[in-house]
Amino acid sequence: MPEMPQRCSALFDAYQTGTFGAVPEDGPGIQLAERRGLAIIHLAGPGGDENFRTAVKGCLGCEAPVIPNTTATADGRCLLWLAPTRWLLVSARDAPGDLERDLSAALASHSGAVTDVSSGRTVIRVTGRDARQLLAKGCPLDFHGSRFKPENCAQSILGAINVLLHATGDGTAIDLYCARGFALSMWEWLTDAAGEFGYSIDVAIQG
Amino acid sequence: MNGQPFRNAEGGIIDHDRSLGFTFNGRRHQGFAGDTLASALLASGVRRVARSFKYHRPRGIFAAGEEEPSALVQLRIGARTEPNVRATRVELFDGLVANSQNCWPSVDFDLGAGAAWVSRLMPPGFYYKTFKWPGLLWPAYEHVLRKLAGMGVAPRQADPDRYEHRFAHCDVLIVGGGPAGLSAAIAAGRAGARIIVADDGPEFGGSLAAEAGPIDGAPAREWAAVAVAELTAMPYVTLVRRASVFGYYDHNGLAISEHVADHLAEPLPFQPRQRLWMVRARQVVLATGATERSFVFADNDRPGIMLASAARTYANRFAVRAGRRCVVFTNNDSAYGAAADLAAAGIEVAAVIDARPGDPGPAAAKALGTGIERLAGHAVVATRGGGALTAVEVAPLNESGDSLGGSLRRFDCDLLCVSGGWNPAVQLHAQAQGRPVYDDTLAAFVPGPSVQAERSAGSAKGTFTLAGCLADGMEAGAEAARQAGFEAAETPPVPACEDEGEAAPMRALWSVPPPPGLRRKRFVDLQTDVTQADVELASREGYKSVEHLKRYTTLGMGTDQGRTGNVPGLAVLARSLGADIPQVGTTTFRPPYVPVTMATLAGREIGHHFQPVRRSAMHGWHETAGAAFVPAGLWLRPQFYARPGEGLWDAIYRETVAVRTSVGLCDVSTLGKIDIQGADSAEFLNRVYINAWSKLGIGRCRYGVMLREDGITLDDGTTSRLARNHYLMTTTTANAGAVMGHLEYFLQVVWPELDVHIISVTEEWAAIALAGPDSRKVLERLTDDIDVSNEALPFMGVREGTFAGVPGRLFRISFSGELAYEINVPADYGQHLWEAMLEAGKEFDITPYGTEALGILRTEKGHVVGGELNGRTTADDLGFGRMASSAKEFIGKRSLNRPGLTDENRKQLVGLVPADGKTAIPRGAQIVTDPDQALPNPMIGEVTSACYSPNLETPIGLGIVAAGRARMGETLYALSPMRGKRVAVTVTNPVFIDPEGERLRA
Amino acid sequence: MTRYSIFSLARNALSHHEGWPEAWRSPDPKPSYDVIIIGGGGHGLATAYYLAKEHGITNVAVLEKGWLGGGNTGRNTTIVRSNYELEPNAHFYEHSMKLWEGLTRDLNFNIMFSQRGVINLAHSDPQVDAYMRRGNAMRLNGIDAEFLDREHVQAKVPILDCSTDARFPIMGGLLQPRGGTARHDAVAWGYARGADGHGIDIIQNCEVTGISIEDGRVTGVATTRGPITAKKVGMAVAGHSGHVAAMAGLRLPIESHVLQALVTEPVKPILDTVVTFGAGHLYVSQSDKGELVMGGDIDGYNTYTQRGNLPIIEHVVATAVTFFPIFSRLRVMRTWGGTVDMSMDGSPFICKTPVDGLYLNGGWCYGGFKATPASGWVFAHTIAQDQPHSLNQAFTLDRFALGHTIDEKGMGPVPKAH
Amino acid sequence: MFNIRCPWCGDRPEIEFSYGGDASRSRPDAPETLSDDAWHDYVFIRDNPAGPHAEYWQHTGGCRQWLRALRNTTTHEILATAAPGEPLPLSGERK
Ligand SMILES: Cc1cc2nc3c(=O)[nH]c(=O)nc-3n(C[C@H](O)[C@H](O)[C@H](O)COP(=O)(O)OP(=O)(O)OC[C@H]3O[C@@H](n4cnc5c(N)ncnc54)[C@H](O)[C@@H]3O)c2cc1C
Ligand SMILES: NC(=O)c1ccc[n+]([C@@H]2O[C@H](COP(=O)([O-])OP(=O)(O)OC[C@H]3O[C@@H](n4cnc5c(N)ncnc54)[C@H](O)[C@@H]3O)[C@@H](O)[C@H]2O)c1
Ligand SMILES: Cc1cc2nc3c(=O)[nH]c(=O)nc-3n(C[C@H](O)[C@H](O)[C@H](O)COP(=O)(O)O)c2cc1C
Ligand SMILES: [Zn+2]
Repeated sequence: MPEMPQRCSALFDAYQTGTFGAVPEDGPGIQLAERRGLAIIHLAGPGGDENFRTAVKGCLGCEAPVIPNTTATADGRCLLWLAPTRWLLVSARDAPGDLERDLSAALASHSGAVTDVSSGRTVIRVTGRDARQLLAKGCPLDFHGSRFKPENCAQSILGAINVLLHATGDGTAIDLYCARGFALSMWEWLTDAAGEFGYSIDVAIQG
Repeated sequence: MNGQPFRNAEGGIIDHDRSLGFTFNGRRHQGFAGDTLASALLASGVRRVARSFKYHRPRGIFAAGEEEPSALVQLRIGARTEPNVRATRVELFDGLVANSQNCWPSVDFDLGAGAAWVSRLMPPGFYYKTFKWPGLLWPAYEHVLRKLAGMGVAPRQADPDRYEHRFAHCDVLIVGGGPAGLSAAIAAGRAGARIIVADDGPEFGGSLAAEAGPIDGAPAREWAAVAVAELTAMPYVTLVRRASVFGYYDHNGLAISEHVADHLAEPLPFQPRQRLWMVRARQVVLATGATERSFVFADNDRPGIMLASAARTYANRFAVRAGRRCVVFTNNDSAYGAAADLAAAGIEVAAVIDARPGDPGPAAAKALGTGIERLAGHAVVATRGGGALTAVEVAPLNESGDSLGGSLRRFDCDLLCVSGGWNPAVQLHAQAQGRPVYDDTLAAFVPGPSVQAERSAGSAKGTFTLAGCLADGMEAGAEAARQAGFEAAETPPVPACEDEGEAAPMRALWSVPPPPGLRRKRFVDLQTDVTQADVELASREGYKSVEHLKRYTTLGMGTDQGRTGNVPGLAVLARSLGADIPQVGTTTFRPPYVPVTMATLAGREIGHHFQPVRRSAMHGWHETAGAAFVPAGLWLRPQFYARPGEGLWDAIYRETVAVRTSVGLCDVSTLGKIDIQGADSAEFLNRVYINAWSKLGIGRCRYGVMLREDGITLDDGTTSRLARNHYLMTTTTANAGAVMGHLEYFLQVVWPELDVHIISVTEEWAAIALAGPDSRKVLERLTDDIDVSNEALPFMGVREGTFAGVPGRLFRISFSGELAYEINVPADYGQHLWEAMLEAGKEFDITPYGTEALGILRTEKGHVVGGELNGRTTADDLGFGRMASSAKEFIGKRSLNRPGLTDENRKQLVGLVPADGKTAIPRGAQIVTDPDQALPNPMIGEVTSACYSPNLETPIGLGIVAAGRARMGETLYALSPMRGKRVAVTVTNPVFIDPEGERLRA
Repeated sequence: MTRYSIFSLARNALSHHEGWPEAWRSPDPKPSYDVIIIGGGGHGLATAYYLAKEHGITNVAVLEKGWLGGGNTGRNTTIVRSNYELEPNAHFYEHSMKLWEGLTRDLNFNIMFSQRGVINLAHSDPQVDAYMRRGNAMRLNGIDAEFLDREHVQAKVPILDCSTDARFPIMGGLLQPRGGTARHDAVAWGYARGADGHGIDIIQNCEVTGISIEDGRVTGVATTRGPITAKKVGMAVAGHSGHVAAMAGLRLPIESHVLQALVTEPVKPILDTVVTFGAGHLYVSQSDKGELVMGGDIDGYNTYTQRGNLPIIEHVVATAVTFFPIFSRLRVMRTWGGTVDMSMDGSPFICKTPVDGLYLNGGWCYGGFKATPASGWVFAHTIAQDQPHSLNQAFTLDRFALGHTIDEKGMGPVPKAH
Repeated sequence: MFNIRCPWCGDRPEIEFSYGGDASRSRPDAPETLSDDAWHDYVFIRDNPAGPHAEYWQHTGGCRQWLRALRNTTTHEILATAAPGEPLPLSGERK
């Protein structure tokens, strides 16, 4: 039997690094990069149940946040709040299958569901001084620093596409998650919208 | 200055050193940077600019801003041409080209003006009363009428420019950047509120650019510049220029159209031409100013008649004399300031005609001090001139304003400045559900109590002094900030202004009676050519409601939405009804406050980006393989893969036959996939589907049908049991979203006690159907960890395993009716697997097939899709009646006992074959028993699917036919009069191929 | 009633139009009528007109809470067609079409009925099939219908983007040549004038606030202008059906939603056909005055505000610019909304109610303007005879209980989906 | 362009939500025991009030949770929102 092949991003064919658009003197206002090779696991379960949360933490080292639109990160793993009973687990250091298996095992005695969706999501990181301006072109969230804070997440829409947004780190980079099937449309949307600010497409981030 | 005879050498805020060339009606002219098209035309001495909508009367420039009703031009040429543009809003750029519209052959000699000759025949309502005989001729009349109407022309080419949208949020949105708006911004900004200030002009300051006295001892413009500098330095302040707030929606949602690049010959690369802002504001300050209005008098529409404030703006802001000799006609003090400024600018002011019998206020002193003659208690009653104004006739007015006394006096002049009072711009307040109230002193509507979190300030509120506007603004800004949560917001001190003194009261005067015997048009609404006589006629004929008046006469229905015409219209109506203006009321204020291009509203979601495209993981391969695509919801699916030289049907039949004779593969990733987990999953499925699920074994799958609550079929698909409490449901592509929402509703709202978690995994899995007698052989080459023998993996079995090195799931299900499988792998490996399958199937001549072949295959097998699942069929209609479990409850079951649903005459699924065995059954045909019956011919059924079956080598079809199952063997007729077709068909079993299912179990 | 004719026009032109009489009177309500019609929209006024004309019943009042024609009649996109697939709708709307064709003369009032054709565009093969099925049903019901393939669509509407690589390519269209538009306000005015000419009282600014019932039989109404008794009462209040019916204790299979429309600034003729779309929501025509008149989808929730919101307008306009690229630079001049009575199957009700002498006309969704003449005609019949005409016998309230819904779109009891 | 307060995500614009209709009624626990009339009323009949209206929405452009809102149909004021199982303040609900 053949080797396990490489994962292929939905943006593979369209992805071309370089600098584009109306670039001002002080450089492009936007940087775009795809995050590849992530393990992305959908976790469902009773968020209000202390035991459940303990089991999650025990397995991942990371708390399942109960406050809507917040995230918790530990050790390269991040849990993003999706709904009172749902989270998205994102890890740059695990293989999807392993993570799914470990978590399922840890939660075997709990109500809940662990579902690998690593292939089903495309993740694009948007950074740069005009990042929030760019997103405001199609997303109705308030991107003001006091509203969409570092390590906040939110599900909303961008243009006509459902997205999950995550203000990572100090909030200067925003990760956009969309369904794989819409990835190319979203990419076209972003690159077209970014033209006004000047933008660069950087080498894809592994993890 | 040669080309600009009406330009002063100095003054204004134009750049006298930067001259710009432009073309109007084919003639070259010069203007300066900072000009509008209107100011440049006036500077050049161009008077006649347009022809009116209905009577094609010559019209000139009437205003200096957004309210312009007359000077509408066709701006630019080619793909960027734009009709009905107000010359007063066009910032001049070098090379600008504009033309008069609604005239032929030219604005000076317009054949359309012939309409004026028959205008006596054409009062409002004329069309309703005529063109009825002979009836057939209306279309011919209509054809001619349409050509006469319509003003400018649409572009002929697609728009080369780009348009953007953006969402924005703020504590306080300030609409208008005049003295009131700027002071509101300063107050709110100093309090630390996040604010947006939008003004529709190219720079802030509003009317300060044209008319105000000093503020804090310096020219008002300088105060504005200092204010803007202070605001610019505040981090939380956004100033937007050339930005019209046009819509005030629910929950303080406001829309702005920003003209980013309209002042340029063309936008810079990547620069949008216009941008739509959708703002959510906690608080709003409306500092939108006020619009001056005119009077109704005979021939009050000639070029050369202009609002006094507009003439003043041209003089002060643009250093343009709007005429050589002018008469000012007013009923209030504000025009005296204009008269003084006009005189200072070098226009001879022949007289001020003041409708008020008494003395004006102190503001008049400056003008009268220069020796300008003032006629008190007089009115302009008529005007003279051909294409432009040459003189006015003036007469004394009696006390009630309804008759003239004394003799006419004539003043030669080429400019008549009118000032009939001011209308606060209450439109946005009214859009926000406020109800403007009539103020007798101002003779105008002012904002009433607010419904949303909004307040007006400055002249928008009816405060007409500069000091008052500044004070209003400061107060409103501070108040808005406090309401938005900045409780410590203070009202800044109001800067010092000149004491304007107490204004003398205005005299509410709307229309001036004509001199005896003079029957000339007296316009109420210049843009729609509605006259006083029209209004009176309408009310006489019973169109007395202001809304009827509007619709009968078209008053206020023009591109300016009656900015200058509405209130005079109401006044005339009120008088003819013997009522007060407040009793008559206003018509409804609606968005947009200023016209907004369709492109701006549409943004970037047009053309190919009209809706996002959803693509499967194998999309790239399909594209490279030259597939034709077909939209399926947002997905694009391969329809067929034509080989070079192959026709469409050749390709489709080749693909179909390949599946039945060897093996094919098809991208079925678009089917909805829902992961279901939890202890109550089986119970959940029991409630959702009509059939029973408790006994489905692990590793098995089952076909299910679900209903809507009204008992009609919602969707169908297979659901597999992957583990004890783990299922995977599939839905049709079309209904995937609806089914997901439906299931979530029941889980979250109706049965929250069920321990079930569902999530859509449609996007996670690439799904490939492998179908045909050789499919197992191909499969064997792809996987070595699953025993795919018939015994180990029988029909409707499910296994997990590895395929071409990729972990995935294998379902032995069949849509085509052949021995078939469906493989799911994580989408990132979809293309890899697809290519591996092609490779593995090479020796069996494996053939990719598209939706067309898929459609034929499933029709041959009698499987139902959209045409059959049409939202009107029950499970029983489709032959699934026996699947429905009587032992359990399920969604929709309770509706099934309704008589209409149990009627034995319902349309049931049947197969159809041509009686002659060869004639194609027309798609979309209706089914009748007697093709020759006179119309209406009762239809007992319809063809829901039809195709040629290359496998059976005969046309086949599916249909739903009344009591169809009892009609096996009957001959009926499929009629398609739309295609001129009529085919005798025999009713058969809907499963044409392998009814016993031997192939798929092989 | 003065007849409008060439002669009356000429005569009045000579007297500077000062002699035109009122098109209708503004009487005070009488204490009692044989029939009261609630709602002075097109349907109510047409009902009154036909009660007099066809059934000789003239002791009738039409009670309108605002100004006549100010409801949906005064705010619709004026499209008239009879391109229905299901039998009850097809026959009813075709009857309406025939009445439209003679209406200008019948009313002696030019309602500017303009049969410029209505095209429904298809963007996929299944949609082509569906339109084909509908067109064939129309033809077999004796209604005109044609199928245009892409080239013919392009020839008929040259400004359409018919390119094959469009996001939603145009595969063809169902054309009803006799479809078109009519001047909406004129329809209300023409019927009002006609009814008034038969002595019927049209009473504006008179809101019905209660419906009196004794022993299961209607006896009259309470209004803002006092109580009025009547032997029979017909409700024709469209978007307000729910709360007017509630005055009689009835609950209906209707939700009120807002449908928005817009007009652009006028331009010289560019579109001579009514065009509707199968991808996205849009229908568009160009009025005789030159504006493009457009409508789209309902906002999708219960409301009585008649306002509407921006996102739906954006979508309508984006659809328009996508299919008519040359619309891009034209400007929207006004947007507005109307409260539409969305029924559970998308088809109307013209029927008796459980209360004797009380009749219902409603459930028009966003398509009742074209029904106006036939709706009035059969409603008058139903009221006069106390039984439905064969053309409206399917439009009953009990069709849901009986399972005889008339669901053209097949969307089920989800009003926002019809 | 109104905002709906998602009980979880907070104020979000209407465009993120899908309408689910009248929420003053709730699905009968045991439809099979219901009279035909009562079931018909549940499936097909609506109060359609002009004023406060209890209604379902799903936050489809967000957390995908269903919620109930009390909204005035004559002003679009949202008087309250609540998770499906929670009482809807101010609604005077029947159940
Ligand atoms: C934007 C829009 C576009 C449309 N486009 C089309 C189209 O293109 N083609 C088409 O065929 N249809 C269209 N329609 C639908 C069509 O306008 C309506 O179905 C039709 O006009 C209904 O007429 P009506 O007489 O029943 O109702 P209305 O004209 O609404 O009349 C009902 C009247 O009842 C009055 N009323 C309500 N309550 C009371 C009370 N308590 N007492 C007294 N009076 C009361 C109202 O004030 C109103 O005047 C559209 C609707 C809208 C809103
Ligand atoms: N003498 C009089 O009778 C009289 C009458 C009226 C006004 N005035 C003078 O005019 C000034 C009025 O000041 P103000 O601040 O109230 O008004 P303003 O006219 O100076 O400023 C209003 C500004 O708002 C802008 N605007 C209006 N609607 C807008 C919209 N929807 N979107 C974006 N921008 C919009 C206008 O273009 C303008 O720039 C004062 O100086 C006052 O004395 C005098
Ligand atoms: C077919 C049609 C054409 C219209 N054309 C215009 C128009 O040319 N100018 C205009 O201002 N409004 C036009 N309107 C809109 C009306 O002004 C008005 O907004 C609509 O009748 C709803 O009434 P309301 O806004 O008073 O509530 C038109 C409306 C319809 C139905
Ligand atoms: Zn939410």
